[in-house]
Amino acid sequence: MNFPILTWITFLPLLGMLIVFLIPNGKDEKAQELSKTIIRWVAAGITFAQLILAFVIYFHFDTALAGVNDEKTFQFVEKLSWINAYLPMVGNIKIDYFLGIDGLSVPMVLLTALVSFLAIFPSFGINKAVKGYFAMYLLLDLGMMGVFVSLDFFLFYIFWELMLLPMYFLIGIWGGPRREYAAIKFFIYTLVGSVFMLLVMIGLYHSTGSFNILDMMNQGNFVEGTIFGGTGTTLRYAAFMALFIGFAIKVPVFPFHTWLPDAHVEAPTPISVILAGVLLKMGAYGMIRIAFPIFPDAFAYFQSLIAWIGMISIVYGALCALGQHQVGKRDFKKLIAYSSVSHMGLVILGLSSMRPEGISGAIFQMFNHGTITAMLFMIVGVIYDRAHTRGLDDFGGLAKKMPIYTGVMAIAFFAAIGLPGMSGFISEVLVFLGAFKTFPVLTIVSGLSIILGAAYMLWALQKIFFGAIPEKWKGPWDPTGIKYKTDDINALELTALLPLAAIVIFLGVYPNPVLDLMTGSVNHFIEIMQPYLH
Amino acid sequence: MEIGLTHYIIVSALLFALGLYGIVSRKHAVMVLMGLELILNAANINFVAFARFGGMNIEGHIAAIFVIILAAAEAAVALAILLNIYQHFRHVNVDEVDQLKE
Amino acid sequence: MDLITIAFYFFAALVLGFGGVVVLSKNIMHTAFALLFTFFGVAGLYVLLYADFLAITQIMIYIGGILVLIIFGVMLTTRITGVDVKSGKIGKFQLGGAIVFTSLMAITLVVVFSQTNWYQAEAPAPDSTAELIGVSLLTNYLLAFEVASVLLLVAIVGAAFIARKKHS
Amino acid sequence: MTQEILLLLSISILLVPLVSFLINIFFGKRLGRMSGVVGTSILGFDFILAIIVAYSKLVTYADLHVVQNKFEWINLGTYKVVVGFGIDNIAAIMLLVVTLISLLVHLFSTNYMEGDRRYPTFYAYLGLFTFSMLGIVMANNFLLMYIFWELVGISSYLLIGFWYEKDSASNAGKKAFITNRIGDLGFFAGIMILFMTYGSFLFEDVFAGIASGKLPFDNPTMLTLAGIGIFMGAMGKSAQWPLHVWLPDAMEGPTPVSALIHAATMVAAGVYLVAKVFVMFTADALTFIAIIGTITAFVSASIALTQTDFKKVLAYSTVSQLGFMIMSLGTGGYTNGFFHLVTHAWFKAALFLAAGSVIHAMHHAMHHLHDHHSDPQDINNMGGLRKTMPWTYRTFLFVTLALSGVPLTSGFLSKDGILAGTMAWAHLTGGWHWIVPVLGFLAAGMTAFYMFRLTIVAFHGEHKTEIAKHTHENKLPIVLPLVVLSLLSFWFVYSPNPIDATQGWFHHKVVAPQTVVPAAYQWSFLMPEHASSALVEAGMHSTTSTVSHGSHAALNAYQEELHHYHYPALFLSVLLAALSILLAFLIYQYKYISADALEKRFKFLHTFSYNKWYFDELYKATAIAAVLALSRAMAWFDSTIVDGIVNLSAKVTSLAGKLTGIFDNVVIDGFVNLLADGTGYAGKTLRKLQTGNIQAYIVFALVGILALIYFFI
Repeated sequence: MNFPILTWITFLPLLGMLIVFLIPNGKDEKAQELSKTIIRWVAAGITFAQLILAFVIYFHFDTALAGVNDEKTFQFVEKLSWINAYLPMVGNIKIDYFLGIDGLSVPMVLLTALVSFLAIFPSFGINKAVKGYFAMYLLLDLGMMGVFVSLDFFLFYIFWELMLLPMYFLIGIWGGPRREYAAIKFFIYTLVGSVFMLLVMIGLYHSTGSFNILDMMNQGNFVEGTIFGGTGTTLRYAAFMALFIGFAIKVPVFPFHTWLPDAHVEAPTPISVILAGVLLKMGAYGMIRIAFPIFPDAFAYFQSLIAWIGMISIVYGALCALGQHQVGKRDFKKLIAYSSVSHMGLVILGLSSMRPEGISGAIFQMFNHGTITAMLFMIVGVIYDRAHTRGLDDFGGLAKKMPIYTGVMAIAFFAAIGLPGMSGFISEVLVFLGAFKTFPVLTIVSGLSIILGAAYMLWALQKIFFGAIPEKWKGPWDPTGIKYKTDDINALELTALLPLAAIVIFLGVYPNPVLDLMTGSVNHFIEIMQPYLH
Repeated sequence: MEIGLTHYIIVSALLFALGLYGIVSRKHAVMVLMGLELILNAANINFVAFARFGGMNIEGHIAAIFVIILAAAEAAVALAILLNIYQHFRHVNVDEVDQLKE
Repeated sequence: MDLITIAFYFFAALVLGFGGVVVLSKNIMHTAFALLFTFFGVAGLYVLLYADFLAITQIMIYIGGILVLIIFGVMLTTRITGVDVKSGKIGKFQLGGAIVFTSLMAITLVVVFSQTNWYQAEAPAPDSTAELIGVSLLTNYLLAFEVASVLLLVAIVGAAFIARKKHS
Repeated sequence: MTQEILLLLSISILLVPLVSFLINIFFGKRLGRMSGVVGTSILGFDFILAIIVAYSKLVTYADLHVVQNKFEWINLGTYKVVVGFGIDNIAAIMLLVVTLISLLVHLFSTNYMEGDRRYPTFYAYLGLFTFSMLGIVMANNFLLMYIFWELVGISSYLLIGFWYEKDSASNAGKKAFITNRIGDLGFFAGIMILFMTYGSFLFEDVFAGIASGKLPFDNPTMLTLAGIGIFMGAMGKSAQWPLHVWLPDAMEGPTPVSALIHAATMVAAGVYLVAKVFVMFTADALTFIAIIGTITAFVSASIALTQTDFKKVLAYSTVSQLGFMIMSLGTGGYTNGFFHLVTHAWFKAALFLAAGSVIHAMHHAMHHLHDHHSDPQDINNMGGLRKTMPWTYRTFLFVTLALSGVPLTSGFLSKDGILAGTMAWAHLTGGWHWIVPVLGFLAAGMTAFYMFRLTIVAFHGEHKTEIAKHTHENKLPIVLPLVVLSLLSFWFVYSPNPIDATQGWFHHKVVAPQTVVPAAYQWSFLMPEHASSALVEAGMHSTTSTVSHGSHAALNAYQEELHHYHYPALFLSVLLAALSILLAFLIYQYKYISADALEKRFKFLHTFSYNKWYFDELYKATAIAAVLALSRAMAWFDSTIVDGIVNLSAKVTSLAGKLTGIFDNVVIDGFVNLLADGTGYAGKTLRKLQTGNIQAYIVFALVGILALIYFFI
């Protein structure tokens, strides 16, 4: 296919930004409202077009081609020389505009397009600096998509950093009361990770003479005597650890996770959705795309440490989530943020197992966590918009007032606790099965999260939906009936939630559409890693 | 001496220098514009000369045509701007139009 | 000295001579007419360079279009009724700078051009370039051609828009 | 009927209740009262299908161990997950049990749930539950079993918490789900061990793997652990001690739900699971199972003695009876354990539906009297219901007899078999194992006592309150299920001989499969004698295709012993039951012995039993408190220490920033200012060049170009 679809899907948001900027603000109030509406629908249109492109990619994707380290079997490849210059002192700098996808990235591309589109709907409620918001939103979208399609480390790094900036503003301007703190925390944390990554990237360039990730995976390309040459050297271990930490911050895993609860709590609903739905996946994606295959010897050395980190994240995140019921402000979003730590720990555990079911399960878990947590945050957003509070204690008995909402919520909650028939179950089982073969004891301990997860989720469900309804919510949400005509969830919110619910259930019953995408790549990936494992 | 490439391009160089002088030294905007036309013509001579002596390829001519098109467009727009300036300042002396300063 | 040589020197003199008048003359109307002859000279040079189509174009567009436009401009922006049809003077300092640097530029260019060993290739004179240009414009350069037409359209509309009388 | 059609029909049986769920959840509001009729008729259809399938399996394909299909669900290239559905004899029987009880409960609820705000939702949940339960029954692999296991858990959660406005109801739902999850963790761990070793979830593959002598981690203890892990799942679902605490609380759900889920079907799923994978338990695992079952049977029977809530008594009775079944399986009594499951399902469902009938009548009476404070479930508010509710009383009395193990009832047949089995087992293994039959008999005796206590206090004597006086017999949809279920509790349904079940069809169809565990790790008496030298072959034999059935099966030592203990157990249990019933009558009917005096005399025992052995309090004080404290500590640790370090490092950085700032201001800035001043001066000078005059700019550009040209030439 000659159509540069990856460029399109990545840079469509740029076009959207341009259009958004060109839309005049409007002079009187009516025109301003109109302008805001147009901006919102332009953003929706652009992200929808992106989603369509993602579907085109999905249907043209050949699952027989493995990719991973073989450029020939990557698909939709676009490779152009971008920077090719001789610099005194440094030498020849060669950076390619190199895009391509394989089974490891295709689920993430789909997820990004999906979540970016659906998170537009909760964004409709944003009323402050609408133009800026959607411009930033689209820029964020661009960065995320770019990370998942670029195969040149330098390009990857640029997209990685590119996505940081809009995120900072989105939290810092449109966030909650402590938004500045949260935004800066997020920014600095991620920046620290990026610095690690940058250092290793430069070192890798010196050792291999290329920024091409695929070239870096070929251990034969490492020149003897350069810093990362040879196998099993301390420097390689250090480099691996630096990369791992850089990515782990993004995942996030214990003990690098504390930015997450703050960022989630302060971020506006759609940004929480994106943050949990897509951003967290980048860390884990970076590990399988970059850290593990480039330093397979170091991975083998640290394998059990990584599994430990995964296990600790799982249990620790679940315990902290349960603890949210008892300490602090009992913030609903914080609870979900900690549950994210737990669920992403599962991804790390799966990756560390280095077995087909474990890694497939981990990637599938990334996808599922994206859809499920996106649902959860949208759901929180729905009541936050109405009640302007997220405290678990402030609610009760909503099931009677909002039956449809409760139904959707129940799907999301049950999916989050890994109920069979929901997609989360499949990935959880696959991860556990894979990890059990490599680390039986750790896996059993991680299994505690099954119980803890049920405990904190059902507790929250009970607090909010069951029991008696508090006096102050007895009446309708909006007595004037302008903003909320009914007490139950409205059509717009349902539009964003129902596709996710459908996906969650469909993939829970029939996971193959997503699993098939990655099977070939995962098996090939393990083939590459196998010679280095003990 | 056979008339060769060098002759033509020296003519063009001198024409260019004249145009440049026109642009720099004249006060009246229309005359600045004329200087510009001279420079464009100098460039065109170069194009055509190189086309003639570089193997008679047509690309030089094409370039020259586009330059002419550009010149036409430029002249139209420039004169329109001139009229505007004139309406504003009641004269068209470039050295007095120094709004760019601040 | 064959005919071609004579023709070349004639046209070169025409171009440079009237070019000099264009930039040196104080009277703006003289300048305009000198420009006319300069363009004629350039057209002649084109003919000598086997660029028959371009020569025609030069005469048609430059002389028929642009020059007329310029003269219009002169008419509209200069108080013809008044005496001042001349271009004003500029500062001595600037004039000096202009003379020094442009002559420096001229010398530099001439020296560089004459000393450079240009790539040259002999080729037979074509019958007519019009056909070749036409084919090229509608095949290889179609996009540029279309863009140019759009540019012209925009220029026309833009010029009309800018130059319109403002009712304030 | 070919096997394909049989399987097709079975899968339709599975999916039909799901259709009911979907119809009621999406169109419930529009259907309104009709949703009950729709649900009931769909289940009726389902029951007919189940009859066809069960008949076909038990008669046409009697020689085939299992009729099953397999399909690839997940394919990861090097690695496949194959699942499928299969119908063996016990599955066929379970299909009948589940669909019939579900049908009767659907019918019962049309009257019982009448007027509830969420009537259609109730039917939707019932459909979902039936679907999941049938899934458990039909799964021929661990994975699907686990999946439906969880789905059953969630539908149970939804139904227990159906009246979510009550905090106690939603608490009970949560407790049930989480307690079940604890068991499920063990179940899942067991599955992981087996899958890792044998690479398949299918029962037949796993069993064949074990039979071939391959052990997890090459360690027989791991096989035992895998067995115990899977049994933990059963402990959760079947409410075995120490995970039994959720079941009595689950009575917060509507009574038909208690009958369907928490008496007859779902709680039996654990027993069913143990029966399904019976062949892979090692001797140690079986002993563990037997002991858990025994403790459960005894402990909960002792609790049931003193409860005053009608449904609570029945709930503890259920737990106790489930303990009996588990105990039976643990002692090798495969057939009797499963037999008791089936018979118990009928009469316990009947008991609960009768309880529902009583509560319904009490509710109506309270409504009539405008009394909203009394507890309609407290047996001390009842009394004399025999007169006002004759049909309920008759059926209740009959199934109480069945539960107490009085001859001519099905309960007698199955309970007697279990007790004989425990005695045979204790005899063969010896030593302290005799405690199992002893506690078993004690529990059986207590069962008869508390059941008659319940019957007498609630139905006999005078009306204790006004409410009881105003009760009336219910309508047909409530009475009919009671009658049907009572009829199923007669002995002739199972065996022509009222004192020996082994002559009936049931014992011919449900024959213990031969164990696949290597001989070294299994009781020798459970090994088939004729094949003890060719274990592998025997193992393969039993799992792959046919099982010899009927009286021609090779009798192993255990079965012989069972014969010996048949009559002793029979007499002993009848004697115990008779004595207990007599005692109950003496105390509660004729009041020869004062209940209050007894209570005072054994104050400690009474309080202990009344407070359910303080298990809830114990858990609350230990495990739950520990987890909560840990989570609190973790949350504190996270927000204070981990985040504190982060913020501290931020502070240190900003302090360092301030210090360098000072350095900056004094030293570096001094230098910079110098530079800046210089630049500023230069700028001021150069600024003059910025005339704004285009021509001047052009001259500058010209100079620049010339400079460049000269520089490069």
